Amino acid sequence: MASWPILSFATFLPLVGVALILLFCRGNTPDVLRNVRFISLWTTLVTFVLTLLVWANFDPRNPGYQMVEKAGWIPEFGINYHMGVDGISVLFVVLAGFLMPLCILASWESVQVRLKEYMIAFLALETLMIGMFCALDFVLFYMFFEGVLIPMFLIIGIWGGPRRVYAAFKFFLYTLLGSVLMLLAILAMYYVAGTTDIPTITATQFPRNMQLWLWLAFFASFAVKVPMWPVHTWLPDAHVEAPTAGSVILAGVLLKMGGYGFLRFNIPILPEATEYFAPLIYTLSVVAVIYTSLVALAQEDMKKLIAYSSVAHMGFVTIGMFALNQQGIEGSVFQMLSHGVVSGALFLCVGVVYDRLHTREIARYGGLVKNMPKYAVIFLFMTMASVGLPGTAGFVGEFLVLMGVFRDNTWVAALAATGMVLGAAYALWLYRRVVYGKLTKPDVKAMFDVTPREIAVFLPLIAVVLWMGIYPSSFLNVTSASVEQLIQTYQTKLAASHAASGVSVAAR
Amino acid sequence: MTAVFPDIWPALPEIFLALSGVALLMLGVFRGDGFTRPVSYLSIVCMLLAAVLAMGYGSGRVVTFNGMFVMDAFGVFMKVLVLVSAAFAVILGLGFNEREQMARFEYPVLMIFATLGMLMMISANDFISLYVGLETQSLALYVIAAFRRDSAKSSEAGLKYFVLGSLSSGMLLYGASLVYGFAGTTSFDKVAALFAGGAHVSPGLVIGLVFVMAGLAFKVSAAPFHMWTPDVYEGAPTPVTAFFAAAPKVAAIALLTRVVMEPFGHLAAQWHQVLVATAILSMVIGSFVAIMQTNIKRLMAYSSIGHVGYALVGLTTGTQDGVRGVLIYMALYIAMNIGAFAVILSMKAKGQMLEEIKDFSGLSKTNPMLAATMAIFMFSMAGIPPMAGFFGKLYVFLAAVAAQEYTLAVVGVLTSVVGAFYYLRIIKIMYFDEPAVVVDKVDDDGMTGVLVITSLFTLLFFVAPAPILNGAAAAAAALFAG
Amino acid sequence: MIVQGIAFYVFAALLVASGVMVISARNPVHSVLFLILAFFQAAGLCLLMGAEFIAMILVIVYVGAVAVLFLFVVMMLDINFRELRKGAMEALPLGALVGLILLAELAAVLGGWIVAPNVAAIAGAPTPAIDQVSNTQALGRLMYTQYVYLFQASGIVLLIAMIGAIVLTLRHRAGVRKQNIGAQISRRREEVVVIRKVTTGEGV
Amino acid sequence: MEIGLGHYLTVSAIVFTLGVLGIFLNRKNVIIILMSIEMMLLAVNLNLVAFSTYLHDLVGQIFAMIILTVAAAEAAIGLAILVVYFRNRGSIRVEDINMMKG
Repeated sequence: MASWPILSFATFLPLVGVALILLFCRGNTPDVLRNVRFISLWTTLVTFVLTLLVWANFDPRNPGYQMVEKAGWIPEFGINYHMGVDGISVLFVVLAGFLMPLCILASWESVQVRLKEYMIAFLALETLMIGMFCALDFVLFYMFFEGVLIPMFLIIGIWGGPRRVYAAFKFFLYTLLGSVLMLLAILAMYYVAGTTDIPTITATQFPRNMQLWLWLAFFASFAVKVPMWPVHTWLPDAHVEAPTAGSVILAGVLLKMGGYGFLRFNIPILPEATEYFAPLIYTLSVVAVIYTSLVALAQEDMKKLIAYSSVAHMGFVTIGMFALNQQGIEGSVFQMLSHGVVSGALFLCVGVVYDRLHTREIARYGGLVKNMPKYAVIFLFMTMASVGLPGTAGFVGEFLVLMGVFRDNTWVAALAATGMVLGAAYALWLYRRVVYGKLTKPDVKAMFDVTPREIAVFLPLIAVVLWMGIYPSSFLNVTSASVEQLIQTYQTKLAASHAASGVSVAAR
Repeated sequence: MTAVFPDIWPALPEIFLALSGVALLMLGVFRGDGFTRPVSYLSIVCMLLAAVLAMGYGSGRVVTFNGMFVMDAFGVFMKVLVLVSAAFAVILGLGFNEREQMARFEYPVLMIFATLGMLMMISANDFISLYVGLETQSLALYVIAAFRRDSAKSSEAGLKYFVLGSLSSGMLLYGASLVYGFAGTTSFDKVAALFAGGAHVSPGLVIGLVFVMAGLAFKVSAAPFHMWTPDVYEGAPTPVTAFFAAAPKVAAIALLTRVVMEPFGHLAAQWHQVLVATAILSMVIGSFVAIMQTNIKRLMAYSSIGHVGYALVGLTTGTQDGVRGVLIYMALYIAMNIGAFAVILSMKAKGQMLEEIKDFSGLSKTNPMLAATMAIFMFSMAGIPPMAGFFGKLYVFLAAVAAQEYTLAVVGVLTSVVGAFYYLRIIKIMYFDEPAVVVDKVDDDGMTGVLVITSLFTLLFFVAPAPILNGAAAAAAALFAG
Repeated sequence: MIVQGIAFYVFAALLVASGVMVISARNPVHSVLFLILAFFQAAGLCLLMGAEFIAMILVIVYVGAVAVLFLFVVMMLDINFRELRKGAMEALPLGALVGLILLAELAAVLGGWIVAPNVAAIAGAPTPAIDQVSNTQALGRLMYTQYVYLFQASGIVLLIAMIGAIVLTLRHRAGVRKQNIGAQISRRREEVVVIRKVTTGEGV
Repeated sequence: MEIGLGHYLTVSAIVFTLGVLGIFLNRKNVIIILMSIEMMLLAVNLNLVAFSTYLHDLVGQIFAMIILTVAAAEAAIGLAILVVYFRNRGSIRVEDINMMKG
């Protein structure tokens, strides 16, 4: 275990980059802009190394929080600066650290206006994301969780597409509306438990009636974030209008905040309500998987299609989570990680052709395999990973989720499996329309293949996707102990309260 | 009847401020208008010195001047807030007043006297001293609102403020007279003791209570007594508006808090519903009507109505946590409010003041630092963490949840989402739109200082929030000690 | 007792009547005059209640200063009053309704006025017996001792009013000739008077 | 016919209502509004003096004196602002407000 506050370092290092940019990069000459790019890249790379160190230091056999840091923040009010990771959060920290340098690289040339502000926004975003996954205090967590809105709002609004203002407002207000309700729930818990310390609150037993309300408030926030049908409508807009790197982060990390929230708060803190509302989640998720897959089939815009596919994939995640058994939850964590990498990569694939032709309309492309063979290979690989081909990351997650759900509810499993088939349909159809076909349009003909910089972006992604697909246990090992403990907490609390209310525990 | 010389030490800040006001007045009269700047600087120094004197008071509750005047930790906290924000407001006015040919030495002198009135309000422990303090403040404020006497807008603002202000004083007085008639005393302590003894509450007293609350609601510009706010904020010279939105609001909230907690502390059942209605109305009006505004000062007026609504949510609970929330809220509110007005005062093109919201378009390109500062204040007012404004809302809503005022809390968070919309609109105009006018560089050192201090405070408050939070907690505890 | 009752009703009736006239007179000058009348009636009521000093102050301050100030302003400003009256009656029904409701509520409450029990025990300053200390003297004793805070504070209020009135309305116009007494007195004969011998037929 | 506290309170309530009513009815004429405010304060003073007599407590009269003082100051300020306003606008109509939207 590291003796130095490694989590704080990883969290706040990007802010050092912000400070460097603010202090040393004045003016707008090409030299300065190059410096801005390199400072950002190095900052994110070092942060990534730090997050890898976090992983290296992590003891997978210990299910509790590790590398815990605790310092007085507002001690008189029972609020502390409390950081730590367990098996559920540690890999998300690594994911955020991993995607960020790729995002910086992906925006290397495509972002030309207000570069400095762009990089500052991304670095601030990284701090907030990593901080959110490490926070073990509700107020701290909420600060990071909500603070993400500020840079993301600016990223969509300033560097986005033509309808960016609409998309930015929709994104901000939808998410804020959910979050403020969660804030009330947090305050109510604070009132009961007298502290905002997450481990302490997890150990607290809340009355059943209160649990239902608290659960709904948390649900309001996380369902918007995940996003679950029917509150998903902000996502396609935000994805379509955001710049490429913004979409990558949005799909890769921000959506995971919702899933992470469910795992961290709804299930262990509010078990009775979780049990009560699990059918609701199942219903909404199944609708999401099937309905959004169908909607994705009808899309004409590449990014919109991938955005809808994200909703469907996240539907799998929520289904697996609320199966409430080892396979389901591990699968959903794994699915979140793989979706983070794969959908990020898919958005980057879209970004590659968008940078050349400045359109995302599927019909404008076709026959790219002829003049962009390397791109075709990369895109094919990522499409397969998204479909869930065995040997890629997507397969493991979906398989585990289905297995977990099957043990809990056969019908849900069957319906979710239908969603998988639909997923294969739209992904492959997208690939066919973009890459195959006749290469007729002159401007498409003129497109050049991926550059070395772009390959540098994709190579690590491909490597990780393969690694996750071929040797998943290196990731599952990390999570399993904590997931086990999570389920145990859930079961014991549930049993305790059932015993208290005189209801016999029904075997799940 | 032997006269005992009263203990004057608790009133040291007031006495110091009164004497320095008179001294500065003489200085100005004998040296003429050319001496305005030194008088202004001296007035800032005097206000800050008075704040130091207030801080030096320590703690413990002392009642003096035959029960007229009370000093406690609550008073210390509020007085320091008022004095500091008043000092900032004087700084904001320096450059503006000279540009607009309204730089006259009476301005800082009147500010000092207005501030003195606020201190007296905060320390009032009797309906008579409440009234005298209130009027000391109000009379000075009426004059300050109309200070730009060659401007029709300014004098109209002064007139409106005067008419509605005196109407509210009249209502307050009528209520106070009824309370006196019922209780036979005007002293807060004795009234409180009476109700603590379980005296029967007659309808006359309730009417008196409602009148007093209505009068005070006028002063804090809470709905439905907010009508004057947008007009006065728009019409008054901008530095004056900045002042109005900060210090008097703190003083009036302090007064309202003391009145409902001390003399009427045992009548919560009677005032609770009134405050709930007022808080909800203020939050709703403050957020929805603001959306339609085109003038930034009017927008700030509605925004301030909304913020008062949030502060009242804390007061409604009637608990120590609630009062603590109110104090934290006000402290953070004035910081971002003064900052936002500093930005508005810096908005000028070719020497002309810009007051329309559309003038902010593309500010992030023409003046990135100013835009970034304004963005910080707007996010903070919207209550987005990690800005300071979030903590204000946090503690107010915490109190509401703890007191099981769920309706208020839910209405509060929902209106804060609506409010976020119009704050975001300003950010959108600054960051997403193309520049319309080229805004001049900020060339006023005092203004730059205010901008830097307030924006850093707002942005970095989360790093070390303990001093203000603990101060507020101690102040709130002082009200509940007795 | 009877005399007192009659006096009360006379004063009260006149007070209310002149109050009505204040808010409804067509000419603001009339309004001011009715206001003065109202103040006199109120002073009379105060006398009936034994508050001699307040009664006198009402007459001196309100009638002598405030009302005259009003009169002064009304006459100084050249205002088109007919135009101002326009539309006043539109609000009458609503205003009257609101007023009636307010009045009814107040009357309902005040008719059965209740005072808290054992109020006498907490009185801040019990009224001394009138045959020992006169009302004015009693007030004076309190004002300058126990209530010195209020006395000082009202001094500041008056100072603010003075500053405010001056700062708002005093204007130094350029080119206005003023009497400079110091200069006038300190002039010497040599500076201002020149003695010339004028020879006849040549002029100065 | 005994004249008691209730009689005085009723008179003062009527005067207070007249003052409020005057503000409502003469929303355009500031001078009348100022006079209405003076009437409200007069009503308050009557109330205080009545209570003071009834309770045998001089505090009410002290309060009344302070109100008188402040009311005089208030009238001075109000009229000064009115004069300034008149100089700028050539009218004392308050609702003459084209400059500021309501």
